[in-house]
Amino acid sequence: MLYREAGQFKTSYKSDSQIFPILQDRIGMVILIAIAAIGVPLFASEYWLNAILIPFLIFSLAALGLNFLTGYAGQLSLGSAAFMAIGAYATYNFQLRIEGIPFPISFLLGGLSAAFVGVLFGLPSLRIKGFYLAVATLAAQFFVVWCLTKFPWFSNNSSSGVISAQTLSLFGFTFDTPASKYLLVLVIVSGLALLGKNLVRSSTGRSWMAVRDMDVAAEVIGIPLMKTKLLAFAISSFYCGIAGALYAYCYLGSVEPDGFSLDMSFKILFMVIIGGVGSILGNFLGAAFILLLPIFLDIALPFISQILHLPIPSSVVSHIQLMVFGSLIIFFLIVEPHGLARLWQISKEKLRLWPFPH
Amino acid sequence: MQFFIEIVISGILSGLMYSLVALGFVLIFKASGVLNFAQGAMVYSAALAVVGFIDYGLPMWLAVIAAFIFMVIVGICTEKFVLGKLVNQPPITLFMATIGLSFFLDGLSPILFGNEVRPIDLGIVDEPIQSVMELTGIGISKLDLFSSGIIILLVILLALLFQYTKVGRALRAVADDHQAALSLGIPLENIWAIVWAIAGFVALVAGLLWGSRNGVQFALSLTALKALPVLILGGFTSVPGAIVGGIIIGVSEKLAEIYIPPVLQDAFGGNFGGIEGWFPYIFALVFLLVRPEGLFGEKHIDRV
Amino acid sequence: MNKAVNSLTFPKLLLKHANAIPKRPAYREKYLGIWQVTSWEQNLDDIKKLASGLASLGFKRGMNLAIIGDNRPKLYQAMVAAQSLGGVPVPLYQDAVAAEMIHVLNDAAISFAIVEDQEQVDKLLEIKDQIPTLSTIIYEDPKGLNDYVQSFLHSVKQVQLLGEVFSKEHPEFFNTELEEGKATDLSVILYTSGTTGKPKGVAHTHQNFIRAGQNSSEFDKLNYKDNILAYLPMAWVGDHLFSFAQAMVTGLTVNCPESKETVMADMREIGPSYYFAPPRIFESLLTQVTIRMEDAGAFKRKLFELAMAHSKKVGSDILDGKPVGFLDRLKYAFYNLTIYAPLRNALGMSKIRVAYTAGEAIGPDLFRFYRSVGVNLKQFYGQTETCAYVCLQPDGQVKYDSVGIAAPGIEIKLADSGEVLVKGVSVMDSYYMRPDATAESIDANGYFHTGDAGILDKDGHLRIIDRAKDVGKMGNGKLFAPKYIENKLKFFPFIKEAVVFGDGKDSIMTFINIDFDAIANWAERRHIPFAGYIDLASKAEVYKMIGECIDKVNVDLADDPVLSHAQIARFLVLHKELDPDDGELTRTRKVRRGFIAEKYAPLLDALYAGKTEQFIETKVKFEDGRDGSISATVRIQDAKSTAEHA
Amino acid sequence: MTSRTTQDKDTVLKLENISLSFGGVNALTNISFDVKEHEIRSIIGPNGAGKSSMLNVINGVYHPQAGSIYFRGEKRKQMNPAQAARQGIARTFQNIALFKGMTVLDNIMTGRNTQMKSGFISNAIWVGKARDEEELNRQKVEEVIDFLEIQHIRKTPVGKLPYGLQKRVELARALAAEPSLLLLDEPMAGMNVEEKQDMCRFILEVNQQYGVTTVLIEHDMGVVMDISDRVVVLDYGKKIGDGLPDDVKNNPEVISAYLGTNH
Repeated sequence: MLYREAGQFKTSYKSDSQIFPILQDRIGMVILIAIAAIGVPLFASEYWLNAILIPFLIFSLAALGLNFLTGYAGQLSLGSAAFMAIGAYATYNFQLRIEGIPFPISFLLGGLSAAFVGVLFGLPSLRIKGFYLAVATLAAQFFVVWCLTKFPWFSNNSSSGVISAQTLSLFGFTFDTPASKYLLVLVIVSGLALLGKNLVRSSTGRSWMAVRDMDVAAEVIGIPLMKTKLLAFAISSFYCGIAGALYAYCYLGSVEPDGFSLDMSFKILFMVIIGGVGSILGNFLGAAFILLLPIFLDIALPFISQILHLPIPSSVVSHIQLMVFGSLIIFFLIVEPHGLARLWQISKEKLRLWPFPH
Repeated sequence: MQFFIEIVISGILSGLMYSLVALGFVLIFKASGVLNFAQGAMVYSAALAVVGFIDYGLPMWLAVIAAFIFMVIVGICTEKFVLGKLVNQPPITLFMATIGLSFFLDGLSPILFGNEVRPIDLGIVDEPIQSVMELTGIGISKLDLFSSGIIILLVILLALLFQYTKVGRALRAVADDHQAALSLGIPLENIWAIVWAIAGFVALVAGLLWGSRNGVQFALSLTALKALPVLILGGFTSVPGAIVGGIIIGVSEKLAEIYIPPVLQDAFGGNFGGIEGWFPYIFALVFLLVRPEGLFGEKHIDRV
Repeated sequence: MNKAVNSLTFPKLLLKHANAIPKRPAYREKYLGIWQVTSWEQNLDDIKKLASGLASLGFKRGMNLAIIGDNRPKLYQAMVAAQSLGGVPVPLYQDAVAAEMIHVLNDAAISFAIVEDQEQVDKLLEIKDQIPTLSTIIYEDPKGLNDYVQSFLHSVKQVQLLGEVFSKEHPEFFNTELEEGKATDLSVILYTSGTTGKPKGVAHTHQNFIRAGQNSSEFDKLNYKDNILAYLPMAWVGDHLFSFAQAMVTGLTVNCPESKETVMADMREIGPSYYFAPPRIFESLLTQVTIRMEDAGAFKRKLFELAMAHSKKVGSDILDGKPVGFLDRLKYAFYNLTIYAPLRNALGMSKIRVAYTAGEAIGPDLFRFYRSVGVNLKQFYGQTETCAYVCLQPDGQVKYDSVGIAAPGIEIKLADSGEVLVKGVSVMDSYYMRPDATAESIDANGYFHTGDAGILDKDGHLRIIDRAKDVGKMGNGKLFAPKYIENKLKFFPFIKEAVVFGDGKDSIMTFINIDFDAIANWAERRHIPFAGYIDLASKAEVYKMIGECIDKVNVDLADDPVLSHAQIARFLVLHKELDPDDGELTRTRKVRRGFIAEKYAPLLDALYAGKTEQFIETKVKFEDGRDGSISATVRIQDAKSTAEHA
Repeated sequence: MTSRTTQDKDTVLKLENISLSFGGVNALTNISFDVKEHEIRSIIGPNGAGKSSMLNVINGVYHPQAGSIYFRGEKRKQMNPAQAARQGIARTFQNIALFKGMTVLDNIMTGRNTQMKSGFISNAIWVGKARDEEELNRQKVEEVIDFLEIQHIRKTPVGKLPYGLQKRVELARALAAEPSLLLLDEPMAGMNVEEKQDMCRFILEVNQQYGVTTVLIEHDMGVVMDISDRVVVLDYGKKIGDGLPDDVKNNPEVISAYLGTNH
């Protein structure tokens, strides 16, 4: 309806392969970025920044990481949280042990450490497939968390492996206010999202999807399975690692290994499924959905209980949450396997064809 | 030496418990090719149901029956509303669906049956058998022994069922070839429903045994995580695999728990308990690299 | 001024643009998934190479160059290349079968032909030995031609390479040749599809088309920023005026679609600012719109209806800048945002400043629809012999039943017979090699006899009623204007073609050709089962519905002072679609009444004999060129006639 | 673009006494034949004759227990399909093996992955090297699209396409790799007459325009006899005929093999 595509023709493959080929979309994106980068820091309350927007961005990034592996390369992983943990702890140690290292570097190194471990745990994927692999990734989940808890070195001998993140500062500017942290996260996440988008629309992304859709055919075409899968593991873990570092440094401030539990891994998986496997946008939608749902329930349920005049104890609320999560997963897998991203895409198509139905 | 044997035996006994949960996985996987992550949640629900019905004032035996019926209903609903709607989807999708299912059950059961920790009393105390103790000085928990007995009984029962009943034949047929199963005149839906019912029953037994050991609590749901390495080891499709795998995992993790931490402590200092949390996985993983199809699973070549 | 004009030729216009706007796109062609751009300087370079190449192959001043193919930049360039050597391009209808080309190729004594692809090459090879003069064939797209070994076959690329070599040896050749060109030289020979007899070559001078182009461009303020979609046959005068003459005059960009199938999609991408389409295309677009909207949800449909109702009310007035109430303007703005603009966008008409239609009369509802949703659709009038440039509708004074006022530089007057006579810049030089025919149609005072019968209304707007020769007398001696009636019939969406007979007879009979898509859709919605065209055409329901249309026309005719007596007595629905390949329509889809009367004589006789059905077998040419025949028993039905008011 | 008229007949591929078995079941027994430059070499035979296995051996999906393969003169060591692809062997599959989740364009682009060198980092940065390479290959791919006349479906997901078109896209994907040896596994299976005609035309044009050597498995005898230069006949994993189409047609053993099975 708002689209005016007539006259938007492509005279080069460059312009044809843009991320947003349609002018109206580009405009929309610019507006969105403007709001996120200028509007939000100015007007959003501390609660919104700390409790909603920052975690939203961080989990979007983690989901993006998992999406590379599961959505694009088709390798299911249940250990995402573990790689976040590695990112967080590695960054912590680089900050701690290398004098005056700028934090972007230690973030990067943190991510790389996660990538390295990711590759280690990805090795089995060369011989095993499907849920054999999924189960294998659980090994990472448990082993990593255990190591971080048990080896005092990682947490600089703090009790039960708790680490408290150093304050970040760069060129004399310290990121201590919510707004500044938010902006930092925003920059990193959107930057990585862009790189990710480029990745998946390039030959790399195509080989991933080829392996996902039909690995035999992919190999016959000349795609080396091993290299492709391991790369997916590496990049996926790298993104999770960075997300973990941000989680520790810009969100919680102090974390313990058990914080990166299997539940968290599942949460991230759910974000991918509900948001949309094989989509960049989906991760953001999924993260927003999964994070906002509990908040919504906390508000809605008491309200409902008032109407129905039946008291709902807090334990039940949390249980209802579990049920809702569970049924949503099933619902999406059945009704819209490509998640919110697809729904968004469909409605967009409708707008483009307006007033025609198809 | 004596100590070692004791560890091994307790390993075997607890391993059998893993096998029991793994059994539930195998049954469903054989019949419908679904790796049912919710098996653990089913164990939890079953146990909760029992104690729940007892709280509602039913006698033990009736509560168990009621719980069984509950599990059957859960099974049928799962087939009807979840897997039935996902036919011809890649197995990985079905797997993720069962993750969703397990969340659902973990949420539902406590609401129905209360979520405070409660014991289950099977009338057997969890203490070493005196005679054996005196004879060999090795402590073997009565409860564990009893449980093992039950489990072995259950396995035999299932074996008989599979061998000699029409349903059983149908189930085995389904495992290899759906068409063949149809030719036996039993619609797939029903077969799967039956399988889920059986899996529910197995879960119930597991729930009772684990529950009687350390009370009915959410931890039961995590037994699934114990069973997964067992499956990898034994293969997803093999009942004996599940038993043997369970025993191997049980024993190995007990040994690891005893013998590895001291080594690490000498090296790094600090406390290195809780190894059994991950050891089975690493163990299974390493094993996988050597033998991807598991102990008893069959190899297959992908055709082009 | 005159001096300048007198020496101005198309090649010189090319030079002008290549200097003035070298970087602006002259052509865009959808190829390999993107719009490949040819800038004006590139254009000059290509043409120079091509011309030199042609010269080196022996193409000389005074020769004619046949051009056969879909609208492709290379083929337009070939025209200028030929002209710059003092030769004359002769575009042919690319969808004509080989046999149909023989006459034209011989009549124009063609020795050089530039064609698009293998398909056209094969056609020429098929008939080559019947065209003694044909010595060289040049093709653009080498696909499938690799193992063609004939020595007289060259690809455009090869020719351009020859050209590069040649122009190195003769650096001044191209420019000197080009400078020799005079405004009074022939610039093109367009063959009239000719409703009767063999096609005649209409020879135009540079000056004819340049002036027509200049005047019409000024008339609509066209400039080099405009975009046009070139998708109609290059052999058709309209395309030559719009996509060639006006483009060369103003420097606007000509956009060539990827393939026939993708024209609509490509139009949506390009969003032309200047557009021509014959009425039938506007009609089929509208049909698509209505069909697609029928599947829309209740809300959308309601909104759409409201919007349409409102646009009928004020749309065209707003477009014509007539006074309209504030509230109505507000509503229009709202609907424009929600319906009109998206609709224009979906049709690829968002950017259209001027759109023209001509060739056939356009239905008033159809015409109003486009204007009222904000597409500035206008009509013009002209023939091949007048560069399609005689009358134009000025912005702001558009009447659906007229073709506008005499265009700048054109003088029109009506003969006593009512025939429209034209004099002015765009009147052709002559019929090629046919002084006799030329003399027949251009009289001593330089007036061209259009052969159309028309009426001039009080503000000097011309209204065409029919072909002059078709305006016959009925048995009772009263006026008979078949085309006028046929058009009224064709304004109904369900009627694709209509052929009216009655010259010298006491009553008027009609053949109807249903619009298969529209009626098939209509039938499906009413759950009327049918098996293919023939079956559908003979359905009682269809006859009933067509009958109603015809009755409406009769009522309408009854009101006409001149033609109230000429009402339709009986009609039948033809069992096959009238088709150019079967000679029933011209390539521009004009009905060839005489030919049809002969071909379907049994039916016509049956109509007059008052039978209620008639068996007939007819020869047809299938798409793959095979001949065959189809037969059917055609039902015949009476029409209700209305009392004469006049 | 070597045209058929000027073709040199040296051997591209030579198979010697190939034997292949799965767990004791013999798929191929002691088969030898060769493929010459620029020719269309057909492998025919009843169902289960081992035709597909033959292709799988040629491009390294299966590894024969016995026998040796010479590719462009040199003896080939055991290699995996990916390596074979990089040596210029492309193929299509009996039951379509397109990447269902991707568009036609992406499928065909994937066919060029062997030609695309830029690493994942420059891919992520995109501007510069990666993008230039992307464009270069897009150009090539578009030429294939134009050649196979599938412009109108360029951006449709392959899953949505009718069977016949999917087959064509698969051919496009194979061609995009600019192979020197093209293996086609029943490219016309389950097609209607027009689709078959088109496919035939394309196979011939590929062979003529690009001079690609083609090994073809096809059931439709008419087609095979029309377009192939030489034919190998397999039955129960054994070679029972080899030679020019006409010779093969009249070979009694072949005839009996075909009468023996319902075709």
